[in-house]
Amino acid sequence: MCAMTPNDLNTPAPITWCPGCGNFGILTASKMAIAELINEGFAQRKDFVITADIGCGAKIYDYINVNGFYGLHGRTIPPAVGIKLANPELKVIAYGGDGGLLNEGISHLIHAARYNSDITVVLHNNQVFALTTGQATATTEHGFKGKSTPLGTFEEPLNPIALTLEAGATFVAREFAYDVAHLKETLKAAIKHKGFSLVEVLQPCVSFHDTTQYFREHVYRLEEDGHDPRNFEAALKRAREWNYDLNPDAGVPTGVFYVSEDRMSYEEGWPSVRKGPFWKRKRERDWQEIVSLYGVE
Amino acid sequence: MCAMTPNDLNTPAPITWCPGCGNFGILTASKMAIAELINEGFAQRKDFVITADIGCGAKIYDYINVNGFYGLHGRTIPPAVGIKLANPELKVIAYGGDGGLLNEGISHLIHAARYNSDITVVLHNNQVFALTTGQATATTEHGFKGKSTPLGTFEEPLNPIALTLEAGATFVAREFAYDVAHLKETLKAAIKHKGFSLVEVLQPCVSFHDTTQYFREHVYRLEEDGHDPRNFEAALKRAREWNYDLNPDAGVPTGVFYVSEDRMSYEEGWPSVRKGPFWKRKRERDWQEIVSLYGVE
Amino acid sequence: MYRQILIGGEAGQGIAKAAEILGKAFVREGFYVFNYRDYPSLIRGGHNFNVLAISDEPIMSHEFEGHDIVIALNDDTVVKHAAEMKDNAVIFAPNRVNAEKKISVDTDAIIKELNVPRIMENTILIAAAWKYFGMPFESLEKTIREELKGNEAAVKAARKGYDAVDAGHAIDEHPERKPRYFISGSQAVALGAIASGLDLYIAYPMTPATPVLHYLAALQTKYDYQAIQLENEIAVANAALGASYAGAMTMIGTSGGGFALMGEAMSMQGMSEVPLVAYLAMRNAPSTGIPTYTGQGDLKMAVNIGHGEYPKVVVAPGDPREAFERTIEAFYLAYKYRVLSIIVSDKHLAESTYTIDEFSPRVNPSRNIIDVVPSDYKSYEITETGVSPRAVPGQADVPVRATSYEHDEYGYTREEGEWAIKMNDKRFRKVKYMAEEIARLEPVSVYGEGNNVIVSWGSTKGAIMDAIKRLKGWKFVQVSYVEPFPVDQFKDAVKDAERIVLVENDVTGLLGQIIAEKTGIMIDERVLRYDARPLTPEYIIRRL
Amino acid sequence: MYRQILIGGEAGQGIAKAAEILGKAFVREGFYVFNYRDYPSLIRGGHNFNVLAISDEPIMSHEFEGHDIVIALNDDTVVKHAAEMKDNAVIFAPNRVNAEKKISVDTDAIIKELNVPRIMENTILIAAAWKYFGMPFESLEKTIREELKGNEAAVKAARKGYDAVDAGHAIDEHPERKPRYFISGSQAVALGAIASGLDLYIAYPMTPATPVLHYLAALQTKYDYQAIQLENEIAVANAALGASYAGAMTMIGTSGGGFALMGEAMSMQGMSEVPLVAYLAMRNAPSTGIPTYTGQGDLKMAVNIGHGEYPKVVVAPGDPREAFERTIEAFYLAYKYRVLSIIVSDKHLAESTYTIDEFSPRVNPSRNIIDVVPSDYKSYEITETGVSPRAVPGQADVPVRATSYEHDEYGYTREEGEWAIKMNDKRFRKVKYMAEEIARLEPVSVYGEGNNVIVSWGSTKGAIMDAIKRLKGWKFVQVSYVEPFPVDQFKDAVKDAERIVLVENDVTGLLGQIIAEKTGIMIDERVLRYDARPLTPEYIIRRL
Ligand SMILES: Cc1ncc(C[n+]2csc(CCOP(=O)(O)OP(=O)(O)O)c2C)c(N)n1
Ligand SMILES: Cc1ncc(C[n+]2csc(CCOP(=O)(O)OP(=O)(O)O)c2C)c(N)n1
Ligand code: SF4
Ligand code: SF4
Ligand SMILES: [Mg+2]
Ligand SMILES: [Mg+2]
Repeated sequence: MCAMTPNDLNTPAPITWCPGCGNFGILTASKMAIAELINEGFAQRKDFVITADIGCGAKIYDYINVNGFYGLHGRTIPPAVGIKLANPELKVIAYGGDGGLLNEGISHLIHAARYNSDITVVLHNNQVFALTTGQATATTEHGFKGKSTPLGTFEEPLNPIALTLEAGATFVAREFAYDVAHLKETLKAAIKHKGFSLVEVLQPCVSFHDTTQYFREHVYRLEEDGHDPRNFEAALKRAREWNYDLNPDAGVPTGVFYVSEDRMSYEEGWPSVRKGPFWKRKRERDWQEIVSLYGVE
Repeated sequence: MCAMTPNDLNTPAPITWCPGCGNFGILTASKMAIAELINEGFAQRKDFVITADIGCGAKIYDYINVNGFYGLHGRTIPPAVGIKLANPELKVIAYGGDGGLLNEGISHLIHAARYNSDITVVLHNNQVFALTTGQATATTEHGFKGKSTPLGTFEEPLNPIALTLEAGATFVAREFAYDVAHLKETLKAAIKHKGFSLVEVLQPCVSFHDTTQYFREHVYRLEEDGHDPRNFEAALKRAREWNYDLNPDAGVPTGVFYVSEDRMSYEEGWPSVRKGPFWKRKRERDWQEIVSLYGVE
Repeated sequence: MYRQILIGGEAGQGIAKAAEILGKAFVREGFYVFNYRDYPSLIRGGHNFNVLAISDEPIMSHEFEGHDIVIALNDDTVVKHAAEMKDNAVIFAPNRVNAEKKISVDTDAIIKELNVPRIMENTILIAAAWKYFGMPFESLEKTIREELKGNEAAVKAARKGYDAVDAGHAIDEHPERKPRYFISGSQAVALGAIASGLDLYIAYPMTPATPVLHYLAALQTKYDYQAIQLENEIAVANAALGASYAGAMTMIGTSGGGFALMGEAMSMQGMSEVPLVAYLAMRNAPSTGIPTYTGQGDLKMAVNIGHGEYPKVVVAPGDPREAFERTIEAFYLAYKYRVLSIIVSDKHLAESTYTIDEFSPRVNPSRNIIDVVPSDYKSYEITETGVSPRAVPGQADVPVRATSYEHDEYGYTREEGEWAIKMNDKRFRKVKYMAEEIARLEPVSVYGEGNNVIVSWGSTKGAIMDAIKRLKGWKFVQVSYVEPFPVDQFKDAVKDAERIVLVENDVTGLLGQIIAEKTGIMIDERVLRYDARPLTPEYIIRRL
Repeated sequence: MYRQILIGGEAGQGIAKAAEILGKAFVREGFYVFNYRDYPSLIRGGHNFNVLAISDEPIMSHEFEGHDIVIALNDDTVVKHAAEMKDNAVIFAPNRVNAEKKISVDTDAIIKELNVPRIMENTILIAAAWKYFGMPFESLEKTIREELKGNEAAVKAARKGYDAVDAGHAIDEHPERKPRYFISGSQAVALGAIASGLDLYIAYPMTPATPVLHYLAALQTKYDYQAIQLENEIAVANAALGASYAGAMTMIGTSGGGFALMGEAMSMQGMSEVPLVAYLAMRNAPSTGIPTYTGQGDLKMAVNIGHGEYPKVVVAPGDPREAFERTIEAFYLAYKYRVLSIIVSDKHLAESTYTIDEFSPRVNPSRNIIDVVPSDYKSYEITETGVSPRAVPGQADVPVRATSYEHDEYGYTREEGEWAIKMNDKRFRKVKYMAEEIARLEPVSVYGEGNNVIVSWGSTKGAIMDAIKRLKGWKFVQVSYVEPFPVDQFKDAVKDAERIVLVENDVTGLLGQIIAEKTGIMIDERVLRYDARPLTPEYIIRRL
């Protein structure tokens, strides 16, 4: 069998992102990661499932030729959790926007981390609702004037790294969309990780929130700065180094903040799930025997 | 005018909590706090509004004779935020269960903290869905066998103290329901605090999750242990001291974890809200002038 | 022959359990029993009661007039229910309870003697009532052993209670003993799901849907499936779509408020065509309403759930037998046609226990996953029936897609009008085939004979069935499939009617509105009950 | 006189803005203009276009046949729309675009000369078209200054474009200049809300409801209210209930998926009787559907939103004049009767711009807060009309309550059946009074004359109005209040009809279903469009 290339995962769907959009980096890195994982024998193509919510980033559903579930805005995680419960052999990658994951659907992010569901969440963080033409999200910096916030935002941005760490995520990382090589490696590690993984991708939106230059100048790599990703306290400290304001003095850490294999994954906790895909199970339950539970003789 | 007593806030509604329920402590402390705040001239009775969601704890709506909004399960916070926006002069206390605030509606808890909405959230944390007869919630300890989890829970409990701290809350405290005097003081401080405050109350549910003994033995007071509630890092560290498992070795810190007046409240950020109650504004807008915005001459 | 027993007390005194044991013991003796449960939304205190209706003929309802025995665990029960008693009725109660016509049982002494917990009062008193009706101790004993799992103290307590009174009013018309089922609507739905091949039940607790979660949780290891509680209803619905997409036979359950939250996900079911079964147990509404009491007010929400138009199945069983069988049909149709099947029940059906002679499911659900996935597999292949062959991810090296967007056959997003037309046509083409199939599943049932017709649906069946037995010239037309609506069958069933009366447990007559919409038949005469209590035969008869 | 201009290009080339400027300039010259906007769900690239329909008589629709001018910013526009052109039509395009019948404009040279950004091509080309129709530069110039806020470079670019071509086809039938309004459905709803006394608009962005959020956000400082985006739709709906309870005139806005999420909160509106106005801007559905395209598929969801039964108002404006006036009525009714008013619009109405002669609102909303709060104030006082006097928290030393539970007059939780009856009766008693009032608000409008009747609702009005002008013997019956349904007015409007044809922009004819339910009238003849595109006069006429 010849090796799979990222281009083998292309689809016929025309790509409708703006030229220069950070999502291209996520797409390329994702296809590379999946292709390499297949070539390395980690899984077959049929075992990959991607879920997406609604937003610019979510369009990735149309662009990677693997199993896909194009869900609702803010709901990329619940179907991913459901898919993994139904068939724990699948490798489930849940793509979602900052609006979707942190505004509409933050309950699912927190809880999936707490469950330690063995899925990989990729947060396309462009700090804006892009597809709806540029409103502030939970991670938008102070003072942003979008169409729904002409007076400028004054709420505190949320820190998804810190929040998912507190919620119990066992793999938490941040990457920059244009650093495709690193992103790819981190995606691979996250997919291989047994348990809940979050990969936040700093994804410039050239149309509504162009942070390309800012991140080029401010990101630095955790692994080059002596960070130990096994150290939870250190991870939290690093998480708080940058507060999502586009502060000229800030350093924006990227790489793996935290990884731990200590906790059981959600799917391992369920005895019937552990046995493998439900769909392969022939059900020959005898209804007469079942109703006899409430029989009176 | 004679002083108001807690009993002046009684209502004719019969109290239907189980004898010994921790909610009695919350009720008593709440009435004391409100009565004292009135007597101290902080506000009048008419300025207090309580919101509640659905659950045992939420029944408090029926038991305190102030303005009340008995909302939906998991939705005690959004109406509170709305009430405060409509009339920033009101003192809004949002009562909610752990099921409501941390399962159904955690998105609102996180976001209201981020907004720094000037409301006080009282979390009746009995670590169980009580009114629906005893299922596990987000804060239930490992291994709890409820009717919906006969196999025992294995998810990680959430830590609402740590989460709201990370989300931007500016006043975060924990109290034990049976320690009414402390609870009352903390409620008063929380209500007076300008900005988002969370008071988690460890509330034994004698019917489904009786932690009375455990907490009696394990709680200790932060202020007696040299904790500086102005220190965010210290607050987080304290928050993580207890992980909601009923571990025999754990100390359970109570008191104020964190308080800060540095951030503007949500309501202060909105120029029209800042002006005071909307309902007092006479609106004499001229529709002809309004439609002229799209007039073409 | 008809006897009625009311058992009342506070929450926490074991009222429901006592009624269940006593009811089951009567069933064991060959009687038909209907067990109504009434409880407020609290955990301790308040006033709970059950009504056991006992007959030698099939019975599916109770009355609020004519208890033969009241078992009163507290004074409140006497105050509230003495007026409902028959003239010659008696009250069984502990010494401390004040009542006329009381047969005191010295529960204090028994409890002290046996050194058992106070909650055993319930067992002592039902045993006394059992004796009063002249029933043999053995069948009660066996029932207690089954229901209280080898609690020998309870058996002893029962013996004491049994011995404490005389067999005053032995029931003469003792029917033949026959194996039957004593089962609630909730239990029947749970068993129906298991029988359908359930892999995953996903839910968030909400009265009165919660019992199904509890029953299914209890049986999950035995039958190798999983009952999972997630963070909220929106997670439940969306996770269920993911799970079903990935091949699991999946069901969700909730009540009105939770289902209202799921509207967006239900609409996604419509677009994605991922099979799904939803159990909707209604309670008094709107909003939180009176959460532990009954009502049928969510029917039109169920039929119109979610935005946009998509075909779905709404099936409304009328008793536990139907609840079992219709649940199986709901799975069958959902997984055959890739639609949403909603099983509509309510507090009254869900939490009442009925005596059932037999079950006989009409269909056999299957995953309907194709054996061989073609290499050009199309998740949304346009077919004659509108149903696309179903493959699941992981099955073959061909992507399987599900999407909330309008799409082409492969599941890629398409905005062109032609795809909207093709795919809407495909989705709605199923309706014809489903309707044909449903026509064979008795979507409309007719009971009794006469030119006067009662039209209704769901849990009102019990009261109506028992009412028409006492009436002359009345028949009952029960609509069990509300969507797709069985227009022909319904019209046929009412075609000779002189009078048509709509009976519903709601404020505005929701089925009546649907009938008007679908058939043009406007039913003006209506018996509607909306005090959050179930209909009873007498309530109906008085208003006809 | 009728002319039609199509302007097409990629997202990001300023198509919509160009159409708006050109349309407004025509309105300034005394013409009626209808401006249709068509765009896919993406931010850059793809194919966007607007169609400007221009007439000396009122016009509210466009056609896909008969453009007089196509302004093509790219080749795609030519490929897609050349076939729709009239025989003598021309294409205005930059040099780079390939087309027959092209009037090339050397936009490159102009842009270079003036050193303006490339997006100014749009301005150059509309100025050329303007000249072609013989229009005076001054009114275009004024319009550009208004719309582009003193962008002088744009004025210069327009001048160059204007000078670059000849006044080839001057429009002879130049109407009289008259002040009018050029306004979209979204703008009209936003202004209606402001005119109603809006204090808080709370929303979460969702196409096609988002423009109302944007317009209201832009005007909030001027009119002293607030437009607030919260974390999700569930927060929006529940916060709005809190805000309205506390005295703010509150409105929320969303599209189908967001509204589906709000069902539980809408049901709470019903129980709590906290006044609320909800703006529902429909788009193609089910689910995510084709999000930037139109459809009317959410009507029955709106009417049946949330669990349980409660009265509500569903009003469906047909054009921006109505959108303005009906929004004011929605506020009026919501705050007078303490109900939920849903304003149903859709992408076509929301994002098309119409020329309106005048507005004349029928009512004047008010908070309806009582001046003096009695000391025994009852939040849910049972009154003759079912409406309880409204006080707000903070007003007086008397608690004001709102609750999702069934309750007594003070708002304390009650589980007794009698309270369920009393309060349901109270809530539904309002319907009669609302219906009487709505009868005076022209709930059904009749246009034209004839024995043939088109029945429809909402944004289809434009196409139907323009269609019946071209037909003989047809009248149009427009239903504007869908709930409470104006049964008598509707029956009256169709009573002499020989043919009735239902026209809707959906798959299954949702208004038709509601008409059947409410009146028993089954409309068999139907023109339904469900390719996510709006109806046009020609589409209807062909199918009659
Ligand atoms: C329930 C619901 N609410 C709102 C929307 C509208 N909507 C579509 S995309 C979007 C914003 C997406 O923002 P984000 O998740 O950050 O993704 P991005 O476009 O920035 O990649 C919104 C609000 C929707 N589709 N569904
Ligand atoms: C949308 C919705 N889902 C579910 C319920 C059912 N419900 C009522 S109370 C409750 C649990 C409450 O638990 P918690 O918030 O912890 O309060 P407690 O009863 O423990 O005080 C639930 C799930 C509901 N009322 N509404
Ligand atoms: S709008 Fe932003 S996020 Fe969306 S495609 Fe364009 S650049 Fe990317
Ligand atoms: S069930 Fe628990 S929380 Fe509810 S009233 Fe009883 S003790 Fe309190
Ligand atoms: Mg984004
Ligand atoms: Mg709880």
